[in-house]
Amino acid sequence: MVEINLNRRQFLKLSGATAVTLAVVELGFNEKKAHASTKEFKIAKSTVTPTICCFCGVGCGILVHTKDNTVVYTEGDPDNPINEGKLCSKGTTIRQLYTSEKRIKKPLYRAPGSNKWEEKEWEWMYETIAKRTKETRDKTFVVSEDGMTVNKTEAIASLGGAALDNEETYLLSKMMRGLGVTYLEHQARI
Amino acid sequence: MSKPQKSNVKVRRFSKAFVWAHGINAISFFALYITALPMYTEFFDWLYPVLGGPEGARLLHRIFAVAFVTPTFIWVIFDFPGFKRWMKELVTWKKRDIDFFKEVAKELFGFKFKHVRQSFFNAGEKINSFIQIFTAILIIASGIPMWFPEFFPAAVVQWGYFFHNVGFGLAIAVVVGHIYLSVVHKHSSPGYTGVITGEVPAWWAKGHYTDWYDEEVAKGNFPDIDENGNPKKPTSPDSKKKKGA
Amino acid sequence: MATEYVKFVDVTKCDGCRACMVACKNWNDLPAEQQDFLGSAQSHAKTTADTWNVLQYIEHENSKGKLDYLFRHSACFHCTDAACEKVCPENAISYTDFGTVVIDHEKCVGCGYCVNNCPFEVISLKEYVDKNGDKYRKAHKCTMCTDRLEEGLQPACVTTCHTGAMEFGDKAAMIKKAEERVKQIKDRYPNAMVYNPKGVGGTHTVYVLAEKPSVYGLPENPKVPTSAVLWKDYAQPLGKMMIGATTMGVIGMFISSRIINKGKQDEGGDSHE
Amino acid sequence: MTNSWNDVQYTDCALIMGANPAENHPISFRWLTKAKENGGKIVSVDPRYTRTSAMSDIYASLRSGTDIPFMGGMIKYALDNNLYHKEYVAKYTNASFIVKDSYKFEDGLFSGYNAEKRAYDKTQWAIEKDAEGKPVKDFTLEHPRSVFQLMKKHYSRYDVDTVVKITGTPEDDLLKVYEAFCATGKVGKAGTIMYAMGTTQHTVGTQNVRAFAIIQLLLGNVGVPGGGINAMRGESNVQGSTDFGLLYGNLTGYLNAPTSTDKLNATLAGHLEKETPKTGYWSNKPKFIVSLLKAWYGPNATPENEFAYQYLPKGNKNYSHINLFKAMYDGKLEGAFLFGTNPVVGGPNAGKEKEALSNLKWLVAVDLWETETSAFWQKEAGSDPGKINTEVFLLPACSSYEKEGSVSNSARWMQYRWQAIKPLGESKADLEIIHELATKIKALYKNESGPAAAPINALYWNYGEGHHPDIDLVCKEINGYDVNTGKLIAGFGNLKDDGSTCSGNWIYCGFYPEEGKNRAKNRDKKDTGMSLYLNWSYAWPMNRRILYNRASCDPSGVPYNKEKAVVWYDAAKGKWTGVDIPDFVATRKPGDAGFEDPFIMMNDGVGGVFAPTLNDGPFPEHYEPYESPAKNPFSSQEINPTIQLFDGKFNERGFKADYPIVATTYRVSEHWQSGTMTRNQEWLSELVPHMYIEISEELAKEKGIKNKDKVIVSSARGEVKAYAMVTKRFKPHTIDGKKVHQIGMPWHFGYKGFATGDTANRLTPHIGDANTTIPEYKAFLCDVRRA
Repeated sequence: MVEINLNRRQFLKLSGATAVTLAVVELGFNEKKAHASTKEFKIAKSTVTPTICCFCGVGCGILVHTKDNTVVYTEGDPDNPINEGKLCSKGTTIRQLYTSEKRIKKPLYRAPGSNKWEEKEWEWMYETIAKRTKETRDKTFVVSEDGMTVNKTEAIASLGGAALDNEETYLLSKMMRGLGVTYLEHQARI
Repeated sequence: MSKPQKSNVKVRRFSKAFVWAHGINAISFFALYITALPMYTEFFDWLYPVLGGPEGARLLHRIFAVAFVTPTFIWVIFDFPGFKRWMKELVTWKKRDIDFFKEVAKELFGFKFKHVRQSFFNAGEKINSFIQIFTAILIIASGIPMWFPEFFPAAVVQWGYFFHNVGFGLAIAVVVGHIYLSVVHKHSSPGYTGVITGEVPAWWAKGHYTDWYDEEVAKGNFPDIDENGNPKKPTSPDSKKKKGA
Repeated sequence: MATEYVKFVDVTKCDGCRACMVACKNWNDLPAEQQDFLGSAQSHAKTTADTWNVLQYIEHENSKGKLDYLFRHSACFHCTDAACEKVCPENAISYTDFGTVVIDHEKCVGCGYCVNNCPFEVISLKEYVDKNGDKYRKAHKCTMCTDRLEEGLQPACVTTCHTGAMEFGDKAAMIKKAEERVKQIKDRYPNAMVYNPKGVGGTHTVYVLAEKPSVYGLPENPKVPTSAVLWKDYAQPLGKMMIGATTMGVIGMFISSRIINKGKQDEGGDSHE
Repeated sequence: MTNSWNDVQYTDCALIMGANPAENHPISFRWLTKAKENGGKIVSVDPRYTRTSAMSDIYASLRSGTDIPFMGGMIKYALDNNLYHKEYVAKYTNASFIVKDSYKFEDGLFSGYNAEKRAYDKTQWAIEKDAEGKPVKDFTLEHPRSVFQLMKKHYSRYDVDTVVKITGTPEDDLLKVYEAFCATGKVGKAGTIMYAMGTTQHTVGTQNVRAFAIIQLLLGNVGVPGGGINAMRGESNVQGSTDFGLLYGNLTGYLNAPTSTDKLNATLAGHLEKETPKTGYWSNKPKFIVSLLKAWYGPNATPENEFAYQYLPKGNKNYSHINLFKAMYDGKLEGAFLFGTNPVVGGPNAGKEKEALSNLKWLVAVDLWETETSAFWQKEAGSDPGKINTEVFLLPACSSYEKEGSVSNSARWMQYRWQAIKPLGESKADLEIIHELATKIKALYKNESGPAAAPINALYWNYGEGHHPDIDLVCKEINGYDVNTGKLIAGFGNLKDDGSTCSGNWIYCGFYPEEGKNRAKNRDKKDTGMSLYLNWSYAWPMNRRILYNRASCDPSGVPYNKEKAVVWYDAAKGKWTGVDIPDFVATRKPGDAGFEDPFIMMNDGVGGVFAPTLNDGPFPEHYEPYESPAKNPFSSQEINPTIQLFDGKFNERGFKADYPIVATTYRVSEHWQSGTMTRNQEWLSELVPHMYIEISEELAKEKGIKNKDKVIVSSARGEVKAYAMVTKRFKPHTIDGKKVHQIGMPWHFGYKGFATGDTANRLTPHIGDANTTIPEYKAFLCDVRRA
């Protein structure tokens, strides 16, 4: 799990609010709460996990606040030297990657000629895809070309992966080369 | 009571149109007043639940605001002569109007007083009318930008709040007095009935609006009456006099 | 009061990324609003009940005839002398010890007085529908994340600003910084100025503007509307007094006439029944 | 990036060209703002006055597709005015090398051109070698065939008058840029060039970058803090995914994928011979290749079977994006896997890419959302579902913080992301999806033998028993370990070519040097000097933060700028030291061979002013975009003579007569790439909800278009509807005396999500760069009219 020591106190200080914190203590605000706060402090009991922004190549650190099985807030990671707790509009909003109603939550299948998606089980999807891959691969596999062993299929393409983790791109690259795929491309090209 | 009984003879003082206009005006005014109170000062916040919350109060206030604008039109359309007379009276000021105030002050505090001869409206009513007209215009004119701020420059809306407030304060002050006189003040109470039925006791009309009464008598509309309101001679058949209940 | 804090916005450092807009929505859980195309990069014409700060984008031809692409984070100014607070009939708007101006939604009745009296037009009403399907309204605006201030955190918008265009700190220090910054950038922006209008007693959002306030659609000399001052400081107390006085007068008349009349047994004047 | 984001603050001048970091890499402006505060200048060169331009000290406009004239003029300016860093140029670059006399340049063509093949015989540009095979040099740089003199001659044609005639840049602005940036040629000064797709997405994209490289070498700006050539990556892990070989031509770590076009590749030995240079760090290549084969094929890779080399697929052509879709369009592809990509919005000539999809038998899309691509068969996409027989499998992936793993940013920092929450609904990590698919496919082949089964059966797939693979095992395999003892390898210097070590990606070898020490997870935020943060995450190679940092010191090893020193030679200790990890052999002493050669990854140890390996010439030369409104003033070669042409319906070409307006595409802050990730989020959709084009007041007036009007943009490929944003930030250019208009538009939109709009890429052409085949999104022709 997370190997960082990011308890809440530390986090507060890191947000650059040290001076304010002190002043607040002096003023004793607990007695005289401002009117704005009528509910519990939003991130009072949230779990904080550091991540790296999934958008551009700057690699800003983000803290994800989770509570009650949902994401309640996302903000810049003050520890990360690249962004020092700052973010742009996209980084700030990654909370909605989880909360957006548009997320697909079940595997979807579209049969040939059909005009709709059908929900399917993962296992069925995996097995059917594996079958299709094998059928196409077996049918189109080229063992040798002009006397040279080439072990490839030029009938299957793999596209994308610039937003995957390194470990994922590694496995993807390995799997595709292992299958003999030559049409292997991702967003660096486009 | 040792005094002789007053006569039941009534004369028509107000047209139906005026009665309606006045009624609508009065009711909507009070409705506006009540619905505005909690907005005027948080002292009256307890009224919100009664009025259906701020939204209910706001809605009612707007409904009555429309109602409040209608009486003038009712009067003008259905009793133009009455309206014209009112206007004429308002611009007619004589010494008797000044004298009226001297006596009224005495009366209000229970001192001995005498009736100064007045025409259709006494000087007090005329003053009341003036202030009411003024405040009504103020309130209505300022209320429009408050209601539709999106169509007015901010400054107009902002001044609207001020004038609405001023109008409100003035109107309340005048209305409180007006009502006191009509409802509570016993010397004026026939006027209160009059503004609801349109008819008042002849003796009361003669006492309070002597000039007007005499004028109507001269025209043959009203019976000539004695102190106690009993006719001095038979009235003409086409008079508007009616038998009281 | 101990230290007074202000949000210092140096628009000449802003690069218009709009993180402040999203950070605000994220922290305050504000929903998105469908927006029309406005003909520029700007998303909202002005702040709304669900969008408490708006990044302005202004293409301005400067005095040298060159194009300046100006940005401004616009939000509630948190005036020291706040018109909204003055006109609120419910005392729902108040000052906190941080100098921020906040709306208590328990008290707000949605009358909109604050909306129409704010010299900066930053307050808006939001319509809600309750359980019974009835509609009601509440006024909304930036809170300067007062809930965060109470916990020792800075406002969400300031926390996320990456160019340092926004800072939150001690009022005197921030104003000094602003003044120094204006000196630095006078060559580049001859009309640069500190915007901390005195007409509203100074604000708790202090700007360094690159241009005259009017370029940003800001009033040059904003103040609590005179109408609001007359209304709240004169007309309303007077009105209350008048209601009181009239009421007292009527009661006085009633009582006095009763007493005198009782004594005189209807001797004076005509008796009317 | 050769340097890092934080390093930008040390620059004396940042030239931002072909990029708009204020809008597309906003946090970079945290450091650019610091640079400004430190007295640095920011220069923005862009056809459009962007938010980056607004933040800059100097702005210069140019017509899209004229970067080489702009930079060529700067090279000439630096040379003419003696502003280049003389020692650096002489010692650290190949400017002193003598080129064979077969090298010629005439009317836009270098020697060795074959018009039929549209290719050069590059041997004609070779460097003269001495008996030992070392380059012949002239440190005086005066030899007429020295690279320096050839360069000088080449760019003598790029005089200011000709440059402004073709770029449309106001001369004043042009000279201001030249002056400001060339000032960094002074010893001890640093200038950085920050670029992105505005540079690369041209038919001369690679040469645009080469032009940057040349000027940076001339000014001595490579390898120094505050300097470098910094490609700002558009995706969180486009760096990593490229490092890990998700492009057809590369295996992991930039090892070339073997092709069947070279007979040497028939055997591993031949392949190694072909790939391995005699000098430079790449001489260690066999260790990396064999270790990779050991990682992929495990125990099945033995010395006897050439470490399973033969199982690697060998291609024989260009398989890049455009060619891939051409093959699909021609019905040559049966199946495709898409991992978080949306070519129906993001691909060039996207209308055709969508059409091509219906030729697939099956399509697997792994995504968080339903994309325009996975839904290409729907009515809303303009398709007739009944006629499309493609089977589509849409697998729900989880977001980046619903799983764990590392990403590598532009600065090569490999940062770990921890799992914050369980995947939403039934969505899964791509790691698990890939693992399950591989496992299932392998299972189908388990009982088969035969030529097709052998490679897949030999693939070593051992990441634990569960459905979810053990990511730690994956990390260890990437780093590499001793296959006999399982001990992790401390760094790629320890890799072997005898099959005793494995390493899935040699450049990453060292990130996991010992058990329990995955350095991607390092979170010590202490500044270890010069804002390099050596203990925060891990940067390949070997945690070096500034590539070629040896070049920040003079030949004797003393930093050119002592205030901003990052590495230096410590005579007392007899080795290189500093606040960065020396990108050099640390033990090399004065007098040792190569002590004065800072570019260890280059075969000759020096920076390449002259690049005889590129397809379109050793020096950048201007050619007009595939679709251009102007004539090339430099030669009769209108377009890049070496680009691959795609004819017919797949790629209609437009000409000036019908489409007189230059168009370009770009991104906005609030949306990302094809918009899938952002148009499905409400807060971002709210900020930029509509497709629009930016158009100058002048063009708007000519066309009778008012701000906020709906307009139609048309190109030879298609039409899109959009709002018109009439702006002062676009100005027409005067090109060769004529007014040429340019418009621009974001390419994020499609019909799915909260923010919808027409797809700009329906307009863009299927034409690519001569080296990378990256599509020319940034300069094409169009017309505009009111809708």
